[in-house]
Amino acid sequence: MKQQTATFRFALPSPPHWAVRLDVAQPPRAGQYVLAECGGPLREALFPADVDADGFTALTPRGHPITRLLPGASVDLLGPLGNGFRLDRVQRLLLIAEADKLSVLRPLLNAAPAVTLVVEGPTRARMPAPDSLPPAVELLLVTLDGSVGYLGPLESQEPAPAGQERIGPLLAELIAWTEWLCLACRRERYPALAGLVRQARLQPTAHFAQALVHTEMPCGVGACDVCRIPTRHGEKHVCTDGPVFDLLEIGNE
Amino acid sequence: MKQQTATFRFALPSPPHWAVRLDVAQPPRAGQYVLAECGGPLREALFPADVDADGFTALTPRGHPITRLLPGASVDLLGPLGNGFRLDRVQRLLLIAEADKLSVLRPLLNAAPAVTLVVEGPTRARMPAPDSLPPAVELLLVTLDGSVGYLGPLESQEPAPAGQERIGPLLAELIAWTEWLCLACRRERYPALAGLVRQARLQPTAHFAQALVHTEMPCGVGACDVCRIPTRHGEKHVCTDGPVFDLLEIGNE
Amino acid sequence: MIELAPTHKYGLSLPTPVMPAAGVFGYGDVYRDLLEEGVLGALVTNPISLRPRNVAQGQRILTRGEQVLLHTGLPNAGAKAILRQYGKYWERSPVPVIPHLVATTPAETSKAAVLLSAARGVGGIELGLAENVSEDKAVELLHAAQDSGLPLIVQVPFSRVDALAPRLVEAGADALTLTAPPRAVLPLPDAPEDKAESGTRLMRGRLYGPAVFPLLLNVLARFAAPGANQLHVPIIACGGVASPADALTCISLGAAAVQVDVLVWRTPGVLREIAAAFKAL
Amino acid sequence: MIELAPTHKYGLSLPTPVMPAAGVFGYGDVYRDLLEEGVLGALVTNPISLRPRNVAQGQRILTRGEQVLLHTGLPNAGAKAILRQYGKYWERSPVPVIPHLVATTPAETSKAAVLLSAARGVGGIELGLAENVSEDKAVELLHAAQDSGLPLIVQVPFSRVDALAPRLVEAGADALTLTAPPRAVLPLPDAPEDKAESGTRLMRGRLYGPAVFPLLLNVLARFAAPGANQLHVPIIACGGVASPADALTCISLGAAAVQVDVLVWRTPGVLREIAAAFKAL
Ligand SMILES: Cc1cc2nc3c(=O)[nH]c(=O)nc-3n(C[C@H](O)[C@H](O)[C@H](O)COP(=O)(O)OP(=O)(O)OC[C@H]3O[C@@H](n4cnc5c(N)ncnc54)[C@H](O)[C@@H]3O)c2cc1C
Ligand SMILES: Cc1cc2nc3c(=O)[nH]c(=O)nc-3n(C[C@H](O)[C@H](O)[C@H](O)COP(=O)(O)OP(=O)(O)OC[C@H]3O[C@@H](n4cnc5c(N)ncnc54)[C@H](O)[C@@H]3O)c2cc1C
Ligand SMILES: Cc1cc2nc3c(=O)[nH]c(=O)nc-3n(C[C@H](O)[C@H](O)[C@H](O)COP(=O)(O)O)c2cc1C
Ligand SMILES: Cc1cc2nc3c(=O)[nH]c(=O)nc-3n(C[C@H](O)[C@H](O)[C@H](O)COP(=O)(O)O)c2cc1C
Ligand code: FES
Ligand code: FES
Repeated sequence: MKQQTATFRFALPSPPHWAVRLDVAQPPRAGQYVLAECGGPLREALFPADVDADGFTALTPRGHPITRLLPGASVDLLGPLGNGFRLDRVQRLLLIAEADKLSVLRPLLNAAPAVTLVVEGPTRARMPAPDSLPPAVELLLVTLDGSVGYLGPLESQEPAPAGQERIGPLLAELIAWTEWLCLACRRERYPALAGLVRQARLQPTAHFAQALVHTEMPCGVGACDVCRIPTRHGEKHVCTDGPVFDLLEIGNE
Repeated sequence: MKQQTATFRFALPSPPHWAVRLDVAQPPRAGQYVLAECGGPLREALFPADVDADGFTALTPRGHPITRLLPGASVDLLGPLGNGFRLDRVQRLLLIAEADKLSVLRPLLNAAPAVTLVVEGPTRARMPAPDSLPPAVELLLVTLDGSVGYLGPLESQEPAPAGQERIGPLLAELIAWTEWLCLACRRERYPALAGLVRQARLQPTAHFAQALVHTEMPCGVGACDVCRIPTRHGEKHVCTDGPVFDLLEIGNE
Repeated sequence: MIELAPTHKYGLSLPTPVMPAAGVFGYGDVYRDLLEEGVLGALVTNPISLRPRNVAQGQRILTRGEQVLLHTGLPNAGAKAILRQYGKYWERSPVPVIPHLVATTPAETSKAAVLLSAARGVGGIELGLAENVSEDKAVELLHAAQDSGLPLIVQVPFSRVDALAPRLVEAGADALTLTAPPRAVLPLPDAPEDKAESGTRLMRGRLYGPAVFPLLLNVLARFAAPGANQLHVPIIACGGVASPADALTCISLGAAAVQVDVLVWRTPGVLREIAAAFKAL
Repeated sequence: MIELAPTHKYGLSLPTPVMPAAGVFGYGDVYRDLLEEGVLGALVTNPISLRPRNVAQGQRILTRGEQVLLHTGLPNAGAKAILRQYGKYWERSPVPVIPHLVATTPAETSKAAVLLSAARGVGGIELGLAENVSEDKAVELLHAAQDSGLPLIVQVPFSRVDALAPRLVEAGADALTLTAPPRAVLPLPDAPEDKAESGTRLMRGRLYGPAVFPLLLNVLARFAAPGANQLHVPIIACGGVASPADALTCISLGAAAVQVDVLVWRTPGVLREIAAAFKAL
């Protein structure tokens, strides 16, 4: 962990987000983050949606303070911070994201020869544009209103109404199929999702399922205690112990 | 008094100031001002240094919040506010300013066929650039360190050291010569300057000498009482009773 | 209609629960070109004392970030002169006028209160107390102001709500304004000439700005909120209210009405917006 | 050297009068990559209680403009676990470690104070009090913490300085931290799902940010300033200090040292800048 100066290149609309490009010597890896000084009383956490040798692109909400910078501006960063996703020699990769949290998984879309991405969202309009994904990725959609794809939520055990289908059985197959599982959902979802993993795989290896936890992280270094969450091994700091945790550690508090 | 929307055209360095151009339907006249919304908790008072039918130019300190706007931005203005300078069919006009307050008199530099401008400042480097003044204006410089022109302060009665000269006698002549006198100095100076006027002219007409008072003016409408100053006729509001006052009314409290 | 003095024989009812805070709106007519009639629920005036007060010496206003520090000395022409100048205007006011009365001595406070209550259009009086007033003195001043016979609102200093609010209600205040601005201190910017001088020059005054709002909400949560209100009189919220949403938050925390302070100078229209939000409820 | 406990048998002397406020710096080692040794005058830890405390439920932080509202629940692993984890680090600390002790009951406070004082490197204890603690209870808790035998600093809640500070000094506090952050309340941003729910959801917590600084200076002007200091113990200024100039203003108002709060998270280097400004004096 250290302090670096990045160069802000641009912020462009990338609905429903803005794409923000920063050039920096040590970019964060997938699931890691930086804390950027953007003029407010606290720093802003930025997760990479795309990383290369010269820097990274983050997807931020519209109106995010960093989108107000002028191209060429210097940005003071703390980081890269935290533990990202760790994937070794992976052939088959399963990704599960809520639609508005998908961006943190985007750096993994090319991480394996066979990638399956399950996206859950409230409705069809909130699903990612297919052309924003690499063509090789197999995309499965789940909507809470059934407007496209399977009927959500992901973990529902209830029978689907006529003409609609749940993803449950397929998801169990995918979890059995994949070598690694990476998730980006609200933290409250993880216990139920951990339950799916335990049902589908009897003895998952440590870190088989890696879940990114979103919380406010004012300091990023374990100083402020704002980001503490309960885990199977006591309270942990999302900022330093995470943001990527073993799903089975945080899925069963 | 009313609320209008101006268009910010540009802010350009005009050492030691920045020149800020606003287009607006009803620009303030010389000695009047507008209160501009620039993002801070209070509005900022802007006095015109140059006025035309389409708007006005104000000279602001470097780093003034309005200089951070982008060309074309809309600016919410209250005003024109206050009483400016009032000059009727004037042939001979005398202007007296401290160097850092000269900008508020600039709209008067062409107000008469014969204009004499006396500028007092701490030292030569703070004097206005001669090419920033109309060629017809007669410029007299007074410096507190004697580095150029007469030795200040303006109202000093003490004999000058060898090789230097006071402006006192000439100033008395100019006050006798002029039809109107307009001043822009710190308020503490006005009692002594009023004394000069009384010495040079026995029965000055009302408003012969018009002095602009600088104070903070948060509201501009007489509501906040921040700008109250003592006058011969009790306390007055600089924002609504001024900012231009009869020198003899505020010069002798 | 909002009733601010439900147990008073005259009552004090307002068409809408929004008004300027004392010290930000003058005595009533200066915003006539910017705000149409009928926007306000009441007109709280600038501070008025029996005798004329001059403006404070030295720095009167200082901003730092979003904060505004103010020290005016509560200048005013005195109750009689103000009545002469504004009495006619108050008479025609479509909403109750609430003169803000500067509590000095009990005798002066009584005299000024009686004078002001004689003016048509005056519907109640708001009493302003010094930050360090003793509890007994505060009650004495309240009784003096009650000589007016009108509904009496007391604006309670920020740091003294715990000690003063219950005493004032017990002593008969019809309503409380919570709170007067907190006292604060800031260093004055160095004048170049002063660099040599030893020590920091300071400005003392009252703190305004958006940061006061979370402090106000804490006071409301403790003293006004449904369930927590031990005071049993209407509470007028005052301090950093900056939007219709802020005003509604105050009401949901038990306030009967809100005052808007220095934001009025920057954005007079905020009073209109808040009034409209209340009308839409 | 600054002496924070001049009448205590051990004393508590600091190489430079700047330190983090409780709750912003962890237990000592997390800023090692960003701040070199020797910058701080002392290391004030995050709050420590005898028994482990869990993190608060619900929203823990909210910003609004320049303001930061914080409610963590003072989570910590408990005195014993913290000693196990950080005791070695504290032992090697070049500056005194000042654990911030959460005052719960007198018995627990005494136990925790004694435990912490056994650690090498610990030079004094800072005691944190609940906002609504009674005066007698505060004195009782102070006496309990004195069982440590070490110099004792008490951090006084913002709204309680008048009532508590003199009592605590009389009861033997070696120094006071003025102040703990003010309590404040803000509405939570509406979650889209919640629009239908009636009422405003609120967050209660401690207020941080630059607006606290003018409030701090007012406290210092009343309690610490040369001439005004009736307390006769060293005062540590805490609240919104944002620059070397701010720190020097506190010192000119009678503070013996300053604590920097949430600004450390955004700009850890501010501690270095302030220390450098003091060195240059
Ligand atoms: C030792 C001492 C010496 C003083 N000497 C002088 C002096 O020489 N000249 C002088 O003028 N004063 C003097 N004062 C009074 C004081 O300094 C201020 O003039 C007076 O308190 C008003 O100042 P202020 O604007 O900061 O208002 P505050 O002092 O903050 O006002 C006092 C109270 O008035 C109430 N109030 C209600 N409405 C308003 C409003 N609209 N505006 C302001 N306050 C309002 C508030 O509750 C506030 O707490 C002195 C006070 C002390 C303690
Ligand atoms: C009715 C009631 C019910 C409660 N229920 C619960 C509960 O269920 N769970 C729970 O965890 N708590 C509970 N609490 C306690 C309370 O809500 C907070 O958990 C506790 O006060 C800490 O919250 P906070 O972070 O806002 O700190 P504060 O409440 O603001 O902290 C209290 C004091 O600690 C001192 N302090 C010193 N240093 C620090 C620091 N670094 N950080 C924070 N404070 C510091 C301050 O002086 C401050 O005034 C309850 C309190 C009450 C009154
Ligand atoms: C509205 C108002 C005006 C005040 N004006 C003055 C003042 O002009 N001069 C002064 O010394 N104190 C003034 N104060 C401050 C208090 O009167 C001052 O603290 C006083 O000395 C307290 O003593 P007391 O309780 O005997 O009135 C004023 C306070 C208030 C609320
Ligand atoms: C450091 C600290 C921690 C606190 N923790 C709790 C807590 O966990 N639960 C609680 O109800 N109150 C907590 N409080 C708040 C007070 O303990 C609470 O107001 C208490 O009920 C007051 O009663 P008392 O004076 O008898 O202690 C805490 C206060 C402080 C200063
Ligand atoms: S973000 Fe501060 S402890 Fe994790
Ligand atoms: S600026 Fe407010 S009264 Fe003059």
